[in-house]
Order: sequence, then C-alpha cells, then structure tokens
Amino acid sequence: MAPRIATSAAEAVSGIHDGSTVLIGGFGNAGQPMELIDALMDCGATDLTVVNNNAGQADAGLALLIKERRVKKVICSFPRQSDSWHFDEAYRAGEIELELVPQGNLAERIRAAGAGIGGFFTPTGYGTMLAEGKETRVIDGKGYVLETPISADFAIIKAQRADTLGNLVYRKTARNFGPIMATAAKKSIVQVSEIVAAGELDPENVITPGIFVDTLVTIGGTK
Amino acid sequence: MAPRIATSAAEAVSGIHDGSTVLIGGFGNAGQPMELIDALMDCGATDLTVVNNNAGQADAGLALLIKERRVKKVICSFPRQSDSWHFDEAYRAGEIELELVPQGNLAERIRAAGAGIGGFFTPTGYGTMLAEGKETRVIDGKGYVLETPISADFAIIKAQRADTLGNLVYRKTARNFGPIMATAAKKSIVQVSEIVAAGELDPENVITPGIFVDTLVTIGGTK
Amino acid sequence: MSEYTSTDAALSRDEMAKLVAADIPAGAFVNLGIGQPTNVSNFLTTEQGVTLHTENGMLGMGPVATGEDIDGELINAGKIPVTELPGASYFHHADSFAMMRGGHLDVCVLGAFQVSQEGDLANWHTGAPGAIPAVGGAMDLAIGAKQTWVMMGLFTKAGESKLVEELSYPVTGLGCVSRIYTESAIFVIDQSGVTVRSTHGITFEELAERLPIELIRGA
Amino acid sequence: MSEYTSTDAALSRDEMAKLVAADIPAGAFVNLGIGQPTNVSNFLTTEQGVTLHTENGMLGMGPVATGEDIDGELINAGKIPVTELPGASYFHHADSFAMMRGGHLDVCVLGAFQVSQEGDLANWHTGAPGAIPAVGGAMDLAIGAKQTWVMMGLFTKAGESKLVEELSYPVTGLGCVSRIYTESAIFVIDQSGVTVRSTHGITFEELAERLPIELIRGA
Repeated sequence: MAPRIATSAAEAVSGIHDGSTVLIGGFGNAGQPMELIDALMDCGATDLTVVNNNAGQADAGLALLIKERRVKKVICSFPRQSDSWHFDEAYRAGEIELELVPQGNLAERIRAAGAGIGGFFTPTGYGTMLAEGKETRVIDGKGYVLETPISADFAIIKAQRADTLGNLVYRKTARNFGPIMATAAKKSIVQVSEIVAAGELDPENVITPGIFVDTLVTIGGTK
Repeated sequence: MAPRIATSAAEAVSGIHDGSTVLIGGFGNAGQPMELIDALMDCGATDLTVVNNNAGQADAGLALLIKERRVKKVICSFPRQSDSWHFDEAYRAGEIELELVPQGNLAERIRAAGAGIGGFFTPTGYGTMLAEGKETRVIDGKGYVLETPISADFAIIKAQRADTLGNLVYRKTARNFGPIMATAAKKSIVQVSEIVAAGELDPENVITPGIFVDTLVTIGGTK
Repeated sequence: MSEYTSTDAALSRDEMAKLVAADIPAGAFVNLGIGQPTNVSNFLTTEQGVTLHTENGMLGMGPVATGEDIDGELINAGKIPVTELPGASYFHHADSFAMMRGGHLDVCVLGAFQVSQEGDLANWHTGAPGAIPAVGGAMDLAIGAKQTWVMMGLFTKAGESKLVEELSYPVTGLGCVSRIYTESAIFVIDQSGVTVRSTHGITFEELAERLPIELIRGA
Repeated sequence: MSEYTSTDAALSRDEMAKLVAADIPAGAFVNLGIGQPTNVSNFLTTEQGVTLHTENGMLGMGPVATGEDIDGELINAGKIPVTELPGASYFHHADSFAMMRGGHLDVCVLGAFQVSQEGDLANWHTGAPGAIPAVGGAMDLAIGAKQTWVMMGLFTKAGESKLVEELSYPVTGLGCVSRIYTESAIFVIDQSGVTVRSTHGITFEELAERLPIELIRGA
C-alpha cells in the first residue's frame, strides 16, 4: 500500500497508543526524528516501551518523554550520558525499566525482527554480565549468546527524501538505525525533507523500499 | 588494503587452489561472473566446493567444472534444470555431493558468515525433509530450524562498476548474491565493466564497501 | 469474502488467474510464483496499485520485456526478462528473502502438487525415487507472506483429489495455505476448516463426494 | 614486532598515539575508540593508506570537521562532526556492526579500565554500586576486529597495575586484547604469555616487580 502522507507530525503519530513499543531512529542528533518525537510527546500516549540507541539527552525529545514518565521501559545501548539527567533520575527512582543491549546486538536484533529470524547466536557479550540468564553456546571453539528479535508496533525515523511510494534515501551518518527500524515495526512513520514523484529516485539507490513505510510527513529540510 | 587490480581473469583467480570453497555469484545469467568462472576452469584447481544458486547450465561455466569433475560438492537451492545435464550425470553417478538449501536460507547463511553470526533460527524449511537432522525450536508458537553460516575461501562475483578502493555498485537484478558473497569469503574477486577513481562513486550509493573486495578485474562491459 | 456462488462450466486457466487477481487487495505487495501464478499479473488493473516482488531482488517489477526492452540483467525469478516500473527498487538476495520471511509481502501465489486440509503445502519435490531434488525459493515463499494462495488443478490425471487429508508428497511448508483456486472450486482454509467459496462445473454435493475431506459450504 | 627497546622517560599521550599509529599496517581498516584512541588518527600518514571505520555507519572517515565543513549529519561514534574522504561509503547500523563482528576490520584501538594476562578486557562499567550501566559499542568493538589493541595508563591513581591476573571490573570481552600501549611499557599478549616490547621511564626489572603477572622480556 502506498504510504499515507500526513500533513503534520501530529497527524503522523496519531495512531501511537498507550502501551505501544516504539523504535526511535537516530544516533546522537543525526537521524533523530525530532519533530515526530515532539509530536509523540504532544499526543499523550503513555506506558511506552522505547527502543533507541540512547535514553534521551538534555531537555528535549525522548528526555522529555522520560521526564514525564511516559516511558515505562527503555531498550538501548547507552543510556548514561553527561546530559541524560531525566533518565538518570527516573532510573534511580525505580520508575523506568532499562534493558541494556550492546549496540551491535541491538542493531542485529532489530534487523532479525524485520527479517523473520527467530533468534541468532552472537559473539558480542559472551562471558559478560549482559549475557547473564541467556542461552550460550560454543561453536567451533568460540562463545556465542542467543539473542532474540526486537519487533515493535511503530517506528519513527528520519530520512532525507521519499517518493510517493515510500521509497527512502538517507543522508550520511543520519542513516544509522533508520533502515532496520523501518523493517521491524508494524507501522513505520517517516519524516523527510522532501517527497518526490515515484520514478524520481534511482531504483539502484533506494535504501529503504516503500514496502516498509506506512506514513510520510514532510518537515522543513535540515540541509 | 586497496584491492589488487588484476590484468586478466586468469590472474584474478590464480590464488584459487585445490580444495577451496568458492562462492559464485549470479542468478541465472544475471550477475554471473562468466569470465572468472572460465578462468577458474582454465586454472586447473580441483576438489572444489562451490556455492551457487544453481548447479550449472548447458555446456558453459559451472556446468563444465562439474563435467570435468573438478567440483566435489555443490551447495545450492536449485540444481535440477532442463539443461543441468552435467550435474545430473555427476550426481546420478555418485560423483558429486549435493547440499540442498532453500534459497532464502542459502542467502541468510552466507550473510551470517559475513556478519559473524554463529547460527540463526529460520522458519523456512521447518517440518520439511530439508530440516531432517537439524536442531529445531518452537518460538512463540512458530517452528524454526537452526541454520549455520556458510563461509568460503573465495568469492567470485560480478559488479557493474568499482572504484580503485574496491567500492562496488551493481546493476538491476544482477546484484542478487554479489553483496553478501563479498562479505563471506576470505578473498573476494570481482569482475567489473569499469574501474573509476576513488571519489567517483557517490558514498551514499555504494552497495559493497571496498573493505570486502580483494581483487578487481575489468572485463569488457556487458551493457 | 464473497458469497457462495456456482457456475456451470469449469474455470479456464485465464478465468482462474482473473479471479485471483480480483481478490488481491488494492495496494498489496505480491509475489507470484513460477508457472500459472505468473499469469495473474496479466489481470491486475492499474487501479489496484499492486506492487510485484521478485525474490531475485526487486520490488516494482513490470510486465515481461519485449524487443529492445530485453535486458539480461533485469529478470524475474523464472529467469525471464522483465521491465521496471516507476518507483521500483533493487536489493540483494539476503534483503529480498528477509522481506519475504519477515512477513512484509501481503500475498504470495504458488502452484502445488497437493494441499492438506490443514493448509500444509507440497509443491517442490515429487519424492519419486531417483528424482534430483531442487527447492529454489519454494519453502521461503510458502511461509513468508501474510497469505499464501495456491492455484492448481483439483484432480490428478488419475482423478484423485490434490486437496487431501494429509500430504503424501514431501512438505514445502506447514499450515501456510489459506486459499486454493482450482478449475472446479475455490477453497478457503482457516480455523473453521475448509470452506468452499464457489464451484464450477460441479455441484457442492458432487465435490463433497469426490474429495476425501470434510467441506463447509460457503454462506 | 620490533626488538625490545627502552627509553628513559615515560611516554606522553601523543608519543603513545604515535607509536600505535606507526604499528598499524599499511592499508589497514581501523576503528579508533572514543577517548585516547581517537588521537591516533592525528599520527597516521597518507602513505599508510589506512581507512577509518566509524560504527555509526561509515568507512573512509576523514579528520574532525571545522568551520563550514561541520555537518550535524556527518558525525563519528563520539558524536563529533567529521569529514568524508574520497572513496568513503555509508551503511546502516546492522551492516556496520556486521562488518565489525564479521572480522573485517584489521585493528580496533580501545581504552581500558583493566586488561588481564589472558587478554580479557574491562572498559565499559566500573561495577560501582549505583552506577548506571552503559555499554554502547564497547563489547562489539572488543571482539569484532582481527586485532584489538588497548591504550591506557598502566597504573591507577592509587598505583595499582591495570594489567592484572584476573579482571576485577565487569568483562567487556574475553581473550580479545593482543597489545597494550601504556606510558610505561608496551605489551604483546599471545599464546606464549605477556611479552614486554618496550619500557619507558622504568626498567624491565622494576616493571616485573610492580606488575602482579609474569612478564616475558621481548627479544
């Protein structure tokens, strides 16, 4: 189905409901769908499980969702930062659950969900406290941990440009988690700088095929 | 290391030795590195294990390697075709071993080798004779089979264009197995229509980063 | 699902393909298997906005290529030259099968040797002694899409039903088929059992007589 | 591996970075961790032809961006704006960590809290009560590259060796470190044990006295 083209970020995220699991793209500010996160803040959905590389920074975006106790659980690789004070406070108060995942396992688990893989053996984390309680196996003399897919109700991500069929291209290191998150969610909501006609993107250069995109919204270009 | 640029297909494959496991790209004729396969035929290496979607067609390429009994084992999804007579004869004579793998599992096993995954649970093949003897598991009510990575000594593949650092772009459905095979072999040997200077390929559009390419050879463009 | 209907004549192959095409939801992403299912593409309308996937690495596949449009590097899974529609995209084999296995395709249409009343599919191997097995993407296609539909003749040359209680041919995928289109009837398989949606050149009662499984008459 | 050498003064941070840079093989693909390792890039020569990987999705990373070159969508793993060299490429996070985990990078240089004589690495978590854990890519980097090298101060502020018999900090990766660059000595870890390649501002004998593990003097 060609994606719905929303007229605002608020309309784009309007389906996100209480209790949803939401994949949020971005690594640092690069690729972070700021306007969609702000709209998620405004829409009022609560009891969210959020998957992101981090757990919010300073007083914006995901950090505000955490400050308002709208996030019951964060799955991420790097929650603690110099400016992660809202997460730190919620965590120390026992008001947010944290699932800490090595970054490469986080990416591979998201990819596995989109690819219909039931689980996979990864060497990352073997012999560490992040493997505690998980199944492990030695294969050809090397230790591996069994990791499971991370699927979600929604993904909110940022791309550079889309066509009307939802095909996406990204820009530089803003690509990061976007392509895999789009595959792992029931509904993918994407903010882009520009939507062009089908046929305007070179089929060889499409990074995310439109099959993975459900909603598009144009937000003023960033560069 | 920037790839070696060979002056001929013969020079490009000269490192392939008796007993090597070789991934061969292509789906039908699209993406099939015909000149490299011919050179492999000429170089005399034998006792090969070959991974390809098929097991040779008519009287060319892989079919000739099989006819000459240079291939001890084929790992593929679709050996039997109307013109696979050399494979059929070798197989019926008990002179070639066949490991039959569903096409998606074949692709995912090659990808797993390149990605350092020790094994993965796939729903494809569950409950079928191709899962016999393999570990299975029911996860969230769905049956899965544990599949293992397929790594190799060499990959011989075809791309459209390379830069001098080995970055590759492909053309249409000739892309098929090339990008994943390049990641799964100790040495990847790639035939291209053209080698351009580093910086001539748009970094956003590179499909195979040069880190996966060891040898390049230019073969007259196909289109 | 439409109401139970009946026609006097058995369906031709084109009529079957036309019915399948009409049942594909607007905007669906679809993979059409090699053989009869490929014919379905000839009956899809532009208004339906269906996007075709080919497992050798493409979404947005257009019609079979002819004349100057033939390009050996643009082929479908049956290795036939095809064309590219605006908004197409290319990807490698692992991504293509991840797309399928991950449940992103809405419908996959396949041929079959047999389908069981539980929706088990046999379509890759006769199991005959001496036959060289070849599976291709059959097992991936069978279990990957949200819905797997089958097109087949309902009876063997010997007159035996190919819709069976249990498969006698080797399994391709378990519990995956939800609809079967045949020249004599169209079946829907779900939790409640096997429902006959329509009959063609045969009555429901005659069909119930000839098939070895319990049938529900569509409402 | 060069012969055993000794200098009178401890190495400065820049001298350590320079030695690491000189040890990186020509043409290598390298990931430099956050902190001290990042400094290594300042001492790589053009002739070396080293390609830098950043795990947030890029090969061919250039120097830190300044002035007009600063682009918020082109950053390294430390979230610092960087530049792009000719022949660079971008890829998504799963592909980037597959590249690492699959053993395609030649060298990864990391900081550390502790390294054990078996090459076990601790660099992600102090294990202190109340500390909020954060791992990032540390565990992937530790075990992914063909070789993992560590840059660290050899002694804690309290004067205790950070090269230890067994880790007391939480593990990042087991048996992964093959070289350690410190201000006082450079160590090589392999099957034969821990070899001291050079000492700086300390003699081999003094070092052997202060470290809790058996040391081999480089040839």
